Amino acid sequence: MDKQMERQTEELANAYLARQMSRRTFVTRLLALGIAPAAVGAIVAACSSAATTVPSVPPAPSSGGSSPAASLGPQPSPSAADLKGNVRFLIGPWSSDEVAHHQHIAQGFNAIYPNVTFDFRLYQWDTASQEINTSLTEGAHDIYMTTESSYPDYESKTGFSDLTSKITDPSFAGELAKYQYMDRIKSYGPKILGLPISFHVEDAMFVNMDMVQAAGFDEHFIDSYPTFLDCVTKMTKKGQTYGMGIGIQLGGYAEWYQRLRAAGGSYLTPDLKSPNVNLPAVVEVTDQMASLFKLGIAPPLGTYTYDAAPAAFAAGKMAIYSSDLASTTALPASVPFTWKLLPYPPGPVSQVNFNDLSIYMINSKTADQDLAWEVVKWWTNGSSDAYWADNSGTYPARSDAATLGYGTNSAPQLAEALPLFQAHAVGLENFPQWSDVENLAEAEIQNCYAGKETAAQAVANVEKIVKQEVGI
Amino acid sequence: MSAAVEPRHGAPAALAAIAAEHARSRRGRRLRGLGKHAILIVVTLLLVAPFYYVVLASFKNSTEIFTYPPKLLPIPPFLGNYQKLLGSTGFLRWMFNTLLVAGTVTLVKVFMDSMAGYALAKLQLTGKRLIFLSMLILLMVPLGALIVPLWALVNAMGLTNTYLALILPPLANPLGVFLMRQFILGLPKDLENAARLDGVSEFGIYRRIILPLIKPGLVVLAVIIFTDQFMSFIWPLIATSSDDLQVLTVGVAALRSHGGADYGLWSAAAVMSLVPIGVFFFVLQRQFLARSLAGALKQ
Amino acid sequence: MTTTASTTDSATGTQYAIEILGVTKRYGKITALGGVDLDIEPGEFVVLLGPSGCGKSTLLKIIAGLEDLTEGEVYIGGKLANYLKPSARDVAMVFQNYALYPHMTVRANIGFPLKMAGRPKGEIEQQVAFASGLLQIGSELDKYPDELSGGQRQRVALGRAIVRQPLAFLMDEPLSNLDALLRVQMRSELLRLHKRVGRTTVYVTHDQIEAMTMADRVVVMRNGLIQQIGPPDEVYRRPANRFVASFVGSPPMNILDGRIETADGRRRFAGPIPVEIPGLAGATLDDGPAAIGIRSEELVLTGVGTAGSFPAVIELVEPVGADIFLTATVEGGAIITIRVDAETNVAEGENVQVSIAPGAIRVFDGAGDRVRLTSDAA
Amino acid sequence: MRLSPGQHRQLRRQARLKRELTAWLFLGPMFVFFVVFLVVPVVGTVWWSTQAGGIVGGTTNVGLQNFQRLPDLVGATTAIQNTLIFALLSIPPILIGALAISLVLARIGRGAAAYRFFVYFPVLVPGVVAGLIWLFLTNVDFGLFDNVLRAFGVQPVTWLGSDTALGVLAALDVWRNVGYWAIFFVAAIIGLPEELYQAANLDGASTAKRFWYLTLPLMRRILFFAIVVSTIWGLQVFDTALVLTNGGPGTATTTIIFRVWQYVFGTNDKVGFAAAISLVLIAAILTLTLTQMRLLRSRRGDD
Repeated sequence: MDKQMERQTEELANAYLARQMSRRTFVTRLLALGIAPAAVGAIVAACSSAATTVPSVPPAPSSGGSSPAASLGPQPSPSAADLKGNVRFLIGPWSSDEVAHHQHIAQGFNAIYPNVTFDFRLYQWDTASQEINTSLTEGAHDIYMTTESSYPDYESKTGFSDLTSKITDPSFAGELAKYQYMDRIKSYGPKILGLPISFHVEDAMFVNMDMVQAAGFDEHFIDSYPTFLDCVTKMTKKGQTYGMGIGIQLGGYAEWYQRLRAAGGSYLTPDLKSPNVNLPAVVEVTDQMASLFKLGIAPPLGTYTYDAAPAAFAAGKMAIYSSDLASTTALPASVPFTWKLLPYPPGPVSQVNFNDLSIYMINSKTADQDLAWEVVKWWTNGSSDAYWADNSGTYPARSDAATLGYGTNSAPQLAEALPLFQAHAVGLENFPQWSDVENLAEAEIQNCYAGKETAAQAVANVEKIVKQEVGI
Repeated sequence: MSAAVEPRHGAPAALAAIAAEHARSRRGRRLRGLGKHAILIVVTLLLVAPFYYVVLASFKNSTEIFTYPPKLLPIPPFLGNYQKLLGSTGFLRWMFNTLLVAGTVTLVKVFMDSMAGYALAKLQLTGKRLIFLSMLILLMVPLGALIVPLWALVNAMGLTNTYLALILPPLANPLGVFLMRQFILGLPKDLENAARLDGVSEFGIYRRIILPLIKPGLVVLAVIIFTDQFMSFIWPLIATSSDDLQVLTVGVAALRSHGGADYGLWSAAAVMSLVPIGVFFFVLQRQFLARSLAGALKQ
Repeated sequence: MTTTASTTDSATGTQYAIEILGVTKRYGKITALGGVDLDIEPGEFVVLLGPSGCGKSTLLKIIAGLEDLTEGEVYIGGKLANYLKPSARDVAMVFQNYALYPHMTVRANIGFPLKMAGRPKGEIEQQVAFASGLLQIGSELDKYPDELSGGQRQRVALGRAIVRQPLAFLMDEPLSNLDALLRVQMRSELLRLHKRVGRTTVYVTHDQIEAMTMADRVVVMRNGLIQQIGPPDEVYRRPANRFVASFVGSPPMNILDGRIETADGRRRFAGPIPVEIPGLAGATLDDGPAAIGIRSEELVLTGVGTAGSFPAVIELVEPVGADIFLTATVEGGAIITIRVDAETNVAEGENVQVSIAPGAIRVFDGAGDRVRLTSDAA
Repeated sequence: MRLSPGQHRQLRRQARLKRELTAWLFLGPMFVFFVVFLVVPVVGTVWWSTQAGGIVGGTTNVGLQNFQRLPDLVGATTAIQNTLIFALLSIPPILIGALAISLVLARIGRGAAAYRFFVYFPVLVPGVVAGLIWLFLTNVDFGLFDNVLRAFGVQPVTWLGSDTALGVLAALDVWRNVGYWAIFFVAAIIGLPEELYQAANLDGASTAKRFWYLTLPLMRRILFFAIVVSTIWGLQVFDTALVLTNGGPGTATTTIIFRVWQYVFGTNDKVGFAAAISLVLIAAILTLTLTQMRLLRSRRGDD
């Protein structure tokens, strides 16, 4: 601890002991100073025992549950003694040390509420929806990190707790304002099931700028499809380097979808009544992507998996690869070239970058809903979000994350690229079967990349899938 | 098995002729013997090479794994993969769960199957044929094809996320009953008759006469059930979602997609997964090989 | 069930060890036993004799309770046994293959029934020692069955039966798995044992020598029906029918087919050889097909001209130790066997003259049943 | 007869009942599990296949609609096709390879135990682990296969590409199952009557002729059994496909059970389709089983 930090800590402790701030604020502020949660816990404990006679927080309401009174006025946080139990998480594996990051956040929580314990289970991206669905019905976990892509589906069902009253409670309004993407969550229906933690770009382009330069281009090569194609063709060195790696994401997640949107298509028309896939422009962009394979610019499907792509990129085997931002955590710390994150080139109609959110939600089967809510609030607060997003290679959903330490650990390319991605951001369409359609559609399109179907056939099949899944 | 290799009582003339022929071609025979060994060594190498390659990888760090030409001996061995596997994944818990579930299923099933086999082989039972036939017909239906109704059933029973969800459905497999029935049918009927006259109850006959006499069969059955259980994947994947109940196969499959490719960790997991079954195999070789034969549902 | 059984018991007041009343056994359409009646006295050695498939083993198993009967009743010691479990019937059985428990020592095998009956250890040891001493297997007690010879296994099986001290022993071809020499030896040992232990024994065999040498009474069976019950001598001398006549005795009785004819008010048998049958006149017998039977030892080689003798040609001479069996053809082409003593000097192809010992001829009617002749002894 | 037929009937019924009861005490525990967790689910599949909806929450009966729509369902026919191709690719090499190995292994003296150990070991590898191991063989950068190719100066191959992935999956299956059937055949060959071979030797039959005219015909029941059972197993491929290729690229390795699993837990309200596809699989397996039972029974006479 350096001198300045020591002084700040002392000031905070004095303020806390003088009951000028709550224990919760005290902990949050200590964490914001960059003190390790374990150390924070020790400091808080020391302060508390130094002032045993001093009640650290106002007394909590005696009755648990969402009493009518709760919605009437500001609800004070429960006292440390009040919260106890075990909270079981089911979370997505963003980075290889995912559980460690959560344990870090949990330590902070425990500094305030020492009687709460945590279990973390990671689902697999391949089997995420199965695992979440069975866990929900089995009541196996309390808090889930879900992705926006399945949100419309969850919204239409009853497995997750409806948090609308808690989130819209006036006492929460101040906090709520700091969540940047609440509008998007609210847009899926009347219920609000959770709080966002990250804004995530699926399929950014990881670009080796040295090779771009060597091919005679700069970062503006993505401004139009022809220059993009020209550049990746020039960067392709047979038997050595592929210009553009696609189909690397698991199931090609959302890779084609953003092209579909860029070509003016979508799975459904805005009224969600009929499919909007089989358009000439969509066939055209699909054919464009398939031709990357035909021309030998893209490595054949199956050459580089999601797991293997970062290493191959770092080794110069691909000049560009398309993956989600979590891939930044998998890249080696030092890469012998300069690289950038860039969005996809524009399509015939517009330039689109597909984004989604990660959201924390609560199992409706969970007994202690209040405890779960406290935990969700903690996990999505500014410092937790800053810490987690920084370590998982995503963008925090909280506006205050930037001031609470975000950006200290993640690749600098991330922050640099955010404005680009935000400029072209588009989310999913609001119908419950979106993720099912997406999974089946991308697999179908990959059949076209593999040369087993023409672009027209694949697009027609996707339209068929849309009809089947949505039931129109 | 060795008894069966011995020549049957054949015509002495034939044996003599063969002996003469063999003497003449002893040299050719030795060559042919070498050829056979050569073939088997090649086959063995082909089958074992993947294991070696993975074991090798498990002792390399992430850069060494990618090195070409690959190091063919892991010297000095890198132990970080194993440290990580045992230290920061639930591997030991998964292993414990697998052994617990497989062990319980094996124990319960060996007893239930041998009892049912005894009933079907020896006891008077109306509709015995029908029951046996239905077991024989459903023998081959895999759990994977039944996940919809099975999950609904287990969920309705409130068993999801309990050990029971992992243990109970595999108990339904009728293969063991079939095997036990065959084994028990092979015992002379007079033995149980003698026991009946000696004043032994039916359960006593099962316990004091049948069980000791089919002991080899019981071991084979135990090996079959245990290995099948050890390998099972789709049902444990679906039946439980709690971390505490994760079995080895499910846990290892999960490692596969946890952010980034940790090849070293994967190879260590693959190697460690094979340790218990390899040890069992080494100890119970004969029974494991008989496992294959027991699959010979030859009527 | 016990009440029913004991009522029957007192109602009949029977003194039989085993009573079999109208026992029928059917497997589907096949009848294994077609209504068998048999009473067995206490201490009696009864042999069930017949070719394989005649139902003798089935009957034994029904007595033991190892098979259900279709109809009829079995009483053991006066109690209805039909519905008693085998161990409650107070019988012990010796099986053809001995049925020793392969995973137990000889000692454990012999003591097993007592152990199951919950007898104290000391008693079991004492009984095992007694039985093994009786059977001369005292030194084999700690061996396992597969370390024993066939004869020793046989003794262990007997020992296991003896220790129970049952009301009756049931033996299912116990000697059939032994070689010829051992079989003869065990036969006499069994008999000695029977004399010492003195228990009712029901013994099943297809070997008529065993039956003749061991039985107090022989029960000859065929196709699930009793053909004849009687002491061995009676079964041998006065077979109830052609089947018994040809099944019992070695060589089998000579049976010659012919017809009963009445001519000139005299009834005579017209067959391949000329015979005089003294008691035929008064016998209840119609004209028609019939047969006569003569034991081989009751045919005598005589000189030409002896009254009632007939010529025959010797086809085969088989010396069997003390005797010689002669196979000969008579004029009509029928084949007979003659038993002569070893001293007799005959050669194959020789023409001989044969006469019949007095009273040696049995007559069987068209249905094969023996006809009682007026000359027969009572 | 001292007891009336009526009395006998009653006593017989009592005795019979007691014996049946005893038998049920023995069979009962297993039978309950058999019915609850096998018979009921099989019958349940029929019911579920007529439903539309999710596995939790309500469903509605749609009759045979699921089956009618099945051929038109994008991916359903592909899954069935993939499974059949997989079976066709894997089963002949498994059985022919196993037979070849067993012919050598059955008549070898020294080292037989060691060979059997190694030949059999891959059989004990769980599908998930096998998938993991094969990732190390098929990886483009450091996989064993491509490293061997490189050593011979051949361009590396994308083993898990959409044209080859199913073949690799089949090869994995061959690796995993060839030992099982090899040991199985070894036992069968050892059990063949030696006299016939001695007679054939005297007749001067060559090794090839002996195999063709003796071994093959003598083993035809066993071979038939092996074909049916390995086909049934082949139809169930799932875990290796999940770990090695995740059903892809595209739908190249999406098998029947993979599809069922996707439809049950991966997507919304398609549980009826899942059951319908399952039922097709179950019907295929039962048909194979029954065919085998019938053929083996009718041929028993001439063996």
